[in-house]
Amino acid sequence: MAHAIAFYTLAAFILGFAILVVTTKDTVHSVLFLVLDFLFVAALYVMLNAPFLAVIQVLVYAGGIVVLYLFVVMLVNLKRPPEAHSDPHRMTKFGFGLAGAVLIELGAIVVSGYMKAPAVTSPAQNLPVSGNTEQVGWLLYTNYLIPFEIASMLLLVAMIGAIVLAKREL
Amino acid sequence: MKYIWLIPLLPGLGAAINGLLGIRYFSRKASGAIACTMMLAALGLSLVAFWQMLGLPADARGVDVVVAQWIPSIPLATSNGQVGMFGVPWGYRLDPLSGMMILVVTGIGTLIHVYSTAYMADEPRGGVARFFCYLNLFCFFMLNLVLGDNFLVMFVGWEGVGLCSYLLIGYWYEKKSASDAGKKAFITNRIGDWGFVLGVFLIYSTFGTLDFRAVQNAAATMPVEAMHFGVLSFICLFLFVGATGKSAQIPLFVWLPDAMEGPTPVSALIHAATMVTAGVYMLGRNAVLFSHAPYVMTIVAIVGVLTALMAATIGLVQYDIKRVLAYSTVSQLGYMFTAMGVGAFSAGAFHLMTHAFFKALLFLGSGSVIHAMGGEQDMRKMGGLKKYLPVTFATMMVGTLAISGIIPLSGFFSKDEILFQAFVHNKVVWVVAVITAAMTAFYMWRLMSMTFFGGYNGPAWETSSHAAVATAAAHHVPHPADPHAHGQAHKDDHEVSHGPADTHGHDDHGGGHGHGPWHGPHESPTPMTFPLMALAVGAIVAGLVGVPIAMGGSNAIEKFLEPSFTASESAVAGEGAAKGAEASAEAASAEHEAEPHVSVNVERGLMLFSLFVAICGIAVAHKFYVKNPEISDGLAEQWAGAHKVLSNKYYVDEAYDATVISGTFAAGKGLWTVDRNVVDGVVNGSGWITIISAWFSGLTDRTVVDGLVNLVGRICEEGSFWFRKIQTGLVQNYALLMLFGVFAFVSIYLFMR
Amino acid sequence: MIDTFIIPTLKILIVLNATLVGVSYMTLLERKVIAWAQSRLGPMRVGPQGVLQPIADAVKLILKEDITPSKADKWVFTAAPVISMVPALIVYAVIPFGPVVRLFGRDVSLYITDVNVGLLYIVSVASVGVYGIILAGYASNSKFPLLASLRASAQLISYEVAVTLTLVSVILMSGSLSMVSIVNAQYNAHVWFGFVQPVAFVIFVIGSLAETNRAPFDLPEAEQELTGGFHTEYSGMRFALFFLAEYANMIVVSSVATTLFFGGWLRPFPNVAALHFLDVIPSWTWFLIKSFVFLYLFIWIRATLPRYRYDQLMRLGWKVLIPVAILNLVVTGIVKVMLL
Amino acid sequence: MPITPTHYMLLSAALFIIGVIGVMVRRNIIIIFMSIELILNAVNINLIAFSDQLHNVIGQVFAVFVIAVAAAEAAVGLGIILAFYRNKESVNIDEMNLMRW
Repeated sequence: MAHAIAFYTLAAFILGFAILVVTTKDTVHSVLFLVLDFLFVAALYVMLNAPFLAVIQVLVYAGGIVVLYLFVVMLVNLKRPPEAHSDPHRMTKFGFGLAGAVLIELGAIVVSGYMKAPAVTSPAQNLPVSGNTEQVGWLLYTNYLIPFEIASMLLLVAMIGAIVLAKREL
Repeated sequence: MKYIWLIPLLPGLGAAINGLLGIRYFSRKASGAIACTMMLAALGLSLVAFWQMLGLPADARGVDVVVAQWIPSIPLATSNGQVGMFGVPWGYRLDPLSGMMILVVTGIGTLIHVYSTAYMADEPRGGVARFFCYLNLFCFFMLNLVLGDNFLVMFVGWEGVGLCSYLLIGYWYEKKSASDAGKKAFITNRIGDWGFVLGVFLIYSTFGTLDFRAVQNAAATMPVEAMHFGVLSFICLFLFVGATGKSAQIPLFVWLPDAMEGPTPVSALIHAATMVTAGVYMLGRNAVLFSHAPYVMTIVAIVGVLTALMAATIGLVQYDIKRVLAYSTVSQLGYMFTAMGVGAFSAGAFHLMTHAFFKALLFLGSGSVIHAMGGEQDMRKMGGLKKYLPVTFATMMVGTLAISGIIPLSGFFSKDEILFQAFVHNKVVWVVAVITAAMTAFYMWRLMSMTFFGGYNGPAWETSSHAAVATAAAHHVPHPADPHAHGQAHKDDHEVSHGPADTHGHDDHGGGHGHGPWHGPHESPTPMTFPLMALAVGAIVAGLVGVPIAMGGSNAIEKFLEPSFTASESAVAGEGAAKGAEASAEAASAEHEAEPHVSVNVERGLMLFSLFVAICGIAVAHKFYVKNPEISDGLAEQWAGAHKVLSNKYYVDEAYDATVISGTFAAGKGLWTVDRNVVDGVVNGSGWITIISAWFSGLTDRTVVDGLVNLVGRICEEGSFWFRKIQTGLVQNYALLMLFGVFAFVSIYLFMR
Repeated sequence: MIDTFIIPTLKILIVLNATLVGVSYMTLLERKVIAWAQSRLGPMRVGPQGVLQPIADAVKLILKEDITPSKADKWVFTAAPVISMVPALIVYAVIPFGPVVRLFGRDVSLYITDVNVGLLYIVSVASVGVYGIILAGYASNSKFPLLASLRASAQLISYEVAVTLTLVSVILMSGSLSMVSIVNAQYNAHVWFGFVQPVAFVIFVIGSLAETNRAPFDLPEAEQELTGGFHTEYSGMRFALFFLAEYANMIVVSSVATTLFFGGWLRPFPNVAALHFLDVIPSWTWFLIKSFVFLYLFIWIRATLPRYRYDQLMRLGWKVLIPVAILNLVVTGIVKVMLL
Repeated sequence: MPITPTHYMLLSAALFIIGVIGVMVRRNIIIIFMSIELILNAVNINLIAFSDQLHNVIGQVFAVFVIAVAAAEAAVGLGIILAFYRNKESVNIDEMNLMRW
């Protein structure tokens, strides 16, 4: 029961802040709403027994990426409102409609899946370590070592690319 | 004897050295020394070879030495169907005839080289080297010519000597008359060579080989074309055309007098002693062929004797000392051809040898005289030179007597032999020959008397430095004696030179001081007089090898030269055909069969008669030109027409200009017109056709091909005009398409499950 | 019910009040110490030796007018102090002041909670604390606060990396992320990590100085250049919040340092039986004493060192601390794998 | 009533669609990027929900990868935004049409 209450509360906050992020006019406000949204998502992770992911969510997203957004928003001091010019060719309504259609489809799928029997809870795979963080780390450094290295390489490349792009004169 | 190939090679080596290095680096003496050394070595080698050959039995005196395979065997069809292998070895052949020839060439060549060292002493350094290079080169080719054992090697020498004569005649190439004379000689020779080459082709297509021996043996087996004019006759005719070209017979003799533009040693060596006799040598070399073609023999005899007569008549009235000798050369060559024509091959060769001696002697003497006179060639400017240059006088006297046929000098025997043979065969020819002999004696004595006897009436000389101008002035003063002759003098001068004053410039006969003032007639230096004396000795004794039986001598030269004029018995025996054997025998010893018909007395009588005729000529000339010269002038006025015709050489040159040369020009013009109208017309027509067809193909290109291409392009353009509406350039529209893709897949999943 | 609801609530109340009181008296301590360092007396008027000075300050700050600039972004301008205060306070949830003790006949843990990612929790919450400064500078809609906030955020992010790396080396030593288990690990290791990780300790101290915008890294509030830094436009209670947040952060940092490097609530040489008489002093007292040492160290440093230039700050952070921290991490890992 | 993965899936779908609509509608590139972050978070929610449902940590591992990719994307994208802003004094995506026909 408490679980349900917590879920619905968090879901409401998440969706609400997401809608605010999308709809707010002021960029800084939407950035703030994004941070809040991430925080609630982190709370959801905690509820899903993934404290490590929750902390990483806060640490990386809220503490790193969004700060980056905030930087950019501050560096980009616009003379005129950012969305002044609107191209006549954009198909906004079609986009809305299509998004709604996809939502309905996904809902149909999910609900039909919900009509079926709930997914079986398979027993936990036996990892030599216990505890969420240890398990994630174990998998990262054993089975998924190569993807991990690739991800690190991707981050390195992204860092260099960001420097090259943002620096005025190299 | 295996090393006879060295004999031609040595002069060639000298020529190479002088030509490649000498012109740039050598001094006059060095180049002259090299050339003379080479010639001397060649002379020694040929003497050795000749001696060794004498050691052989008479019928084995034919040695073939193949240096290398020149043209490898090429299958080449012949007239009688079967295919012969056309292979030509670079081979040399030493037999009595070529032996004699190499002796003549090397001997006289050596002497003339020595002579030239002094004669050309005042040429510019490079010029001297060039001169000796040409001279050595000439000897190289001449020896190739006489030693070659097949027609092709002989032809190489043939052309080479032509080239060298061209180069040497045009030695003073700054001088237009010299270069023109060179060109004239060259072109005239080409006409003859054309005949010679045709003859060679015909020989190959007839016999399938070019080797002398093989051709002779093959020809010996063929019937004598006494009744009809067969292939052998054609061969001989073509060869004879070549001979006329090279040996200056009618109708191709015109180049020889002009060839006197060259330096006097050249005239002596090439245009008197050796090259011009190549034709005679060639006839003798192909004696078997000719003896099978009686008609051509007759033609040869007639042409020869006519040439002799005509040249002699022209020689009567010439005033240029070298031209007189040139015409005498032509007439002597005519004698030789007469001998060949009447079948007296050995006599012709004999006369060739003797003539080589005394004519070279005469030319060198004349050169000495010209040298002494400081370039003067007009005999009327000379006279009384006997006391100035005794050696030249003595030697030239020997030569004159020899050529006039005074016993016991060499000319007597050879010429008398020819006359005898002519008498035996053809009385008309004999008569003309005798007249010619008289004329020969006359004009030779006239030359001698005008040059050496009488009083000196040349230009005055002083020791002052501006004498040249004075001499020039004196030269143009009209001669008091004969105003009429003066005009001809002028004409002659025009043809050759304008006397010492301006001959100094180009034709440098100034002797040891050509560039300084002229100090009057004087004896030539030793290098010039020594060859004179040597040749004089030769001219005296050369006849003794041919003392006829009628005079108790044994006609050694005939027996010696016999094998060269007959097919080898071995080949004939191998042939085995009786008719062939009989024919070859007849051909081989035509005069031997003829001999019994005339008795020894007749022969002796003929000898006396010819001797008498010669003496008559000499006497008349002496009377005219020494005792009282005005008689000659009187005669000249009396027979002005004839005199004019003679001194203009029968207008042969003018006739050639009018006919041959202008004809050639006209033909060229006609051909040019044809070329411009017809050939260019065809070319232009094809060009127009191409243009028109190209226009049409261009039309199809524009309409059809470009049409298709444009159609494709248009389709793409229209299609893109509609499709690019999707490309709004708005990122979000593309994202929208992505979302549409998601929608599509999800719906597919929905409906597929 | 009691264990799950009342006792935690009591803990939270105690910790919050203690923190606020400690923070207010930190100000007095700082002023006194600096005054002594400069041979002054410091505040002497309010109460004996001016011990009541913090209360007077609090009353003054509360009673002052709370000004909001007209061009400011109202909501953000109001939210910024809160955003900067909250993380400083919620960090105390995982700070162990002492082990589990028997109190009133029941076992009471002297810490609010013990999550197994406690250290990461602290780091992430501290990283969220950046927003307060940034938003304050942005919302004030004024030049100096904007510059100061940009500086501050850059500075914090830069030094956060170095500090986190040092923490990772400590985690390697302890093998756990839980604060309590870290302390126990120090107990089991018979030595405080501050002595086996001196490099990490020094880097952590420097980095925490920078993260709390303390001298010599107090560029975000460099009075001489920025007239007060990101809270130039603030006054009254909001300024008080910023003020408290800074000192609260100081206390947090010292507490973390104590826990990680100085054995938390452990008495000196906890494994030496000869020193059992020290146990008469309760564990939380040891903790407070160690933290006080750190706080005094901070004040001391502020009174001693001049301020860094901005480029020097960045060079130190990126070109010295981070490489050294990484090197330290690598060496630690190698040593742990090879020797232990 | 129990909270099944279906609820989480519905939540993530809704979050996803919200992000999609943000990407579709907004013209401010920064907000578009933030919407993309929302979409990624929806994905993460799914991953972690199933990892909890199946007691399997692999989902969290992939969530970690997703976060890493998100960080990289944010870095590069914001660099692009800065470069674009430096050239055109704007962050309006409708003015990013130099490559259109």
